[in-house]
Amino acid sequence: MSLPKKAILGILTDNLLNRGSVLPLSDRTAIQWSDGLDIPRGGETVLYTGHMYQIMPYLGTMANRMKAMENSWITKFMNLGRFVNRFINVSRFMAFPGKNEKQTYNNILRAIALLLRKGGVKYGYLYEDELYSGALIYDQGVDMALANHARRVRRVFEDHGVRKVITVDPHTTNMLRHVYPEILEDFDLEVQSYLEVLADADLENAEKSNGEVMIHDSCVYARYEGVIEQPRYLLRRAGFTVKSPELSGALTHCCGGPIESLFPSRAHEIAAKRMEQLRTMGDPIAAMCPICLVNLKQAGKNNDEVGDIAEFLARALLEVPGPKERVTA
Amino acid sequence: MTDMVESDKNTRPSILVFATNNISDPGIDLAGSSHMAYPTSVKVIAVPCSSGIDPRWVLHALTAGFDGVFIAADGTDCAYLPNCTERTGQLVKQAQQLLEKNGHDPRRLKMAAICSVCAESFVAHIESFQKALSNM
Amino acid sequence: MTDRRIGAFICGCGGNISDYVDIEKVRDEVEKEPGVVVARTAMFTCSDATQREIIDIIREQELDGIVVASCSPKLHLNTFRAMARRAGLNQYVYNQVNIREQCSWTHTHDMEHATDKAIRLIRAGIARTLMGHPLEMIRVKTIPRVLIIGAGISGLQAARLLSTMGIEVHLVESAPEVGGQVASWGPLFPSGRSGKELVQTLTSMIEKDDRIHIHTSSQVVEKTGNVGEFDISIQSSDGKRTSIKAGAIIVATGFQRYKPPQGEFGYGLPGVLTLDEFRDVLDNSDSGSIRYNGRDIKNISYIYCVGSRQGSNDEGSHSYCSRYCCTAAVHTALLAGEKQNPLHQYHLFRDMRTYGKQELLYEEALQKGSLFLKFPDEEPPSVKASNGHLEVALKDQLTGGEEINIGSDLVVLVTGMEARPNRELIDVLKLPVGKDGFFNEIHCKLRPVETVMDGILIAGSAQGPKNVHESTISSMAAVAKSAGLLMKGYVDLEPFVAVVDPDLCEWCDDCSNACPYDAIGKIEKGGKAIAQVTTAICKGCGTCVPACEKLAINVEGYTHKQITNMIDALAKEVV
Amino acid sequence: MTTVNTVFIESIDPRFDAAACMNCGVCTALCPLEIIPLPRMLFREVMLGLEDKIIENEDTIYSCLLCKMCEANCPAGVPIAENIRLLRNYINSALYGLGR
Repeated sequence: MSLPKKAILGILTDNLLNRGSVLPLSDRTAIQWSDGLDIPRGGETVLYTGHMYQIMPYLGTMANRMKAMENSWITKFMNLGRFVNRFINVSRFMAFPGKNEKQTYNNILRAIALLLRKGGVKYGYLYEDELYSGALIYDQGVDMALANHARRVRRVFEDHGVRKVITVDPHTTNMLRHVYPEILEDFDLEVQSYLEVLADADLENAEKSNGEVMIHDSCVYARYEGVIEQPRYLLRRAGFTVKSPELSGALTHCCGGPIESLFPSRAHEIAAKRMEQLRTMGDPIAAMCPICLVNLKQAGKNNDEVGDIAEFLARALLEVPGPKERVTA
Repeated sequence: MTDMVESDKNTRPSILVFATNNISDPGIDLAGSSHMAYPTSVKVIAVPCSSGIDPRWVLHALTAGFDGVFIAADGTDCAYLPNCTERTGQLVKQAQQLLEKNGHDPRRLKMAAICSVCAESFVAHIESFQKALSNM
Repeated sequence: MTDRRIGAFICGCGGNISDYVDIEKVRDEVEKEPGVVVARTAMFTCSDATQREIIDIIREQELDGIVVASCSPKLHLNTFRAMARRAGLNQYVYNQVNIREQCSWTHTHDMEHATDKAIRLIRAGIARTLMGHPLEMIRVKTIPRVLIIGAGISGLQAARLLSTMGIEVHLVESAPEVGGQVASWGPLFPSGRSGKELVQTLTSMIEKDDRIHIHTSSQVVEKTGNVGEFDISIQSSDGKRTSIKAGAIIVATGFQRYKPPQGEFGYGLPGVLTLDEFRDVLDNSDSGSIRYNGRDIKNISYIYCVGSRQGSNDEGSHSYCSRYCCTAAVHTALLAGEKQNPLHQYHLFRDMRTYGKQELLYEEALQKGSLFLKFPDEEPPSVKASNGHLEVALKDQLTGGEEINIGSDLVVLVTGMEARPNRELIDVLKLPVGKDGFFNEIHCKLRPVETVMDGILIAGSAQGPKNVHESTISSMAAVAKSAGLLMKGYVDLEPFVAVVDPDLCEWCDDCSNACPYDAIGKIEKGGKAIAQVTTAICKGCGTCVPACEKLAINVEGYTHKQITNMIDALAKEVV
Repeated sequence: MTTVNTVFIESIDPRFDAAACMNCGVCTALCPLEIIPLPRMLFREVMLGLEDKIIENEDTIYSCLLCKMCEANCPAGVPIAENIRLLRNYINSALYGLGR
């Protein structure tokens, strides 16, 4: 027996409609990463996290619990869960990530912010006004709920007079760049991923060689958004020798993440299969999507095996502590 | 040993093939263009139409030393005659009677329709005809 | 012995022959043959340089016969005939021996025996040349007038084009009106113009044209003469006979529609129509809806290949593809979709053959929601009536053999073409037809639209299923061929015809009876009756040869003497 | 034996577009999940209005990764990922009553 799709999708949908996100975070959790960075509030160009990195530690632990539930008696009570969820945020009780985990993901966002700053890019941040993009709901085909949510997101941009958005993950990039213009009339924000922005920015090359890195392309970046060359270019400038597995670029292999919430076991099988392909050389692996990152990390042996591309770039270009240690402003 | 057999197969039994300029000769050409193999003891004379093959030529071929005669007819594809098959069939009958009268096994004459793309079928016919001739 | 001076030239074909046949040994052997005064090998005999060398040798050695042993005569017969002419020789003293396709290429593993065979084949070529003699092409005067049988789209096009070239045309049509089947058709792909319009345009041009004479309600009843000057009698429905002289004949009698027997895919049930019948329903429906028998039509199933690609290869079977029907059905579905929306259309096919530009039409139909379901050849769909509806059941191969039931308001049988029953015309013209009943052209690529009867050409779907576009293309080819024939004022024919030996002939009429073309008659010569061949009519098939007990009739190039000498040469051992 | 259901066909979002599919099978061959009826057979079943088949394949429809490995390599350019999304949308609203 698989997880009851109706109940799970129901919870996610209800959350988006009632609380603005599939897995509602407190404002504090969402903006904590920016502490001490002194990013200006608002502005024509904003760095837009879309909450993806912030949600990941919660999603990861929740998926693990769900996997345990997949074949258990608890699944029977999922419908009840949906009912209760309307009043109490059930997902909060299901996911209690550790402090270290939260810090890892926050540090990635800090690294991105600092890299942009180093490249001379001027940007603001919407802090607690920022909203989740609705990517998961869109993927699951709950289009009506998404349309409402997208209108809310647009209002936030309009209120702040935003003209250009710099995104940090492929899913939010795709939502804002391609999906929103489809479902909203006259939605014409300029949307670029920070990888694209950095590739065009004025970054100095690393002075020394930093060894080899195996790149894992995101399906959405590579096949939806055509972002393939930029991450490689940036890693090379940062002094890495970039290796690609057999299935890479436009032929990249999925990490399994997108079905994490409904079919966790299947998702983990796919992640394990992908890890096998990436591991052939024994090099550290660079992911560029938070969903990939969380899935591959889970399939990996230890936390060091897989890192976010921003962590690699930060270590090489920012002269600040690497992925394992805390990045300070 | 294999060479011997190969070489024997190439010299005997010998077959004279009457083919037609427009249809079956191009079919036999195609066997060559496709590098299909048949024995060198097979030799072809092309004529306009199989309905013009004289039974006396068939007898002459066996008298001259050929072991068999194969008529590669156009069948219903013949551009000259709608009833070419019938006519050629009639000639084959006459020729077989003539062979018998002169002390030859009538089975030494065989006819089949070979079209302009019938390369494989030609080679197959030749093979089975050679086998049959060897057993006579 | 012989006083002939023959040259034998053996080609290595750049290794295609010389890798498998010892051509030097062949030359040494062939050189010893009686009559051969020179034997040479060359790497490429067909090259300009070698041809020039051969021409020099022909002149120096005063050769009177040449044999080239090389590739198949289908490739280079005319090359070397032209070479012979340039050397001042009659082109018929040249013979080509095939030692490539029929020797080196098929005996690649036994050089010794391949070489032996090559020697024998060339000896046979020499024997044929020794017994041969110069021949002249048969020149026949031509009248600049063409008889076209059939005034459908092909015949009308041919008439119009011939007239623009200054050639007079007699257009004979068995129906009371010109225009044929296309005249009753609605919009056609890709122009969108209706068949009716198309025919009207052509007809109005033709009716004004003084050079074109139209004979409706008329049949061709008799034909004598030969290419360049045929005598044709036509008879109108009121019994009146007219005789016409023409230099060439174009047969454009078209096709007839396949009519399914009762019960084939439910034909006969209310709502089961042929494609033509459905086109009539469409043409008569107002826009906004399709109505049949007082009902709105919402679901249509088309069953393809009805009357096409059926049965074995037997006489009268429809084993061929009718070419036009896939496109016609798809086009019809698009027209139907314009009339009524939503309309669910299901196309049950075996293979979609909307080739060439017609593929665009297929894509459009896909985009507009037509669904295509492939059924297995051996398991055709079934149609049955149930509660005033039709149910079509099939096994859809593309969903892995799913058995699917489609409730349909109409079932349209996409019927093909079949040959018209032209028995009388076939008898009059003596034209060969294929087992499918359509007229045979000599070769679909090398000599399309030509028949074995010189001066008689076929155009349009009389030759085989064609769409309107292809029909008019073929009628233009027939126009080009006939105009090419007639505008020169004469025509040269190959001289490989039957000849009678007046000394041996004792007129028994066996040869004349055997001749399928009525080319042999009786004349008095030297005080006795003998057979005489009308060379312009004779096709050189040789059917008369085995009929003559006295060996008195021969086909030039294939005489008894030549064939028996060739057999002897092939049989003779190579020492 | 399944019967074509035209009501179902008309209830699928009109943006669903698998018309160009020629059943070459590249999608099936490339799927990281090795989901056999996806997407070509499933899409045919949708176009044929075989509603039972769609419900039978509910799990399959939701387990697609939307990774577009198939779509990026589809020689006919079928918008496979979008089609899957629209099928989810159909099930969400018709069966689960979501997003209303």
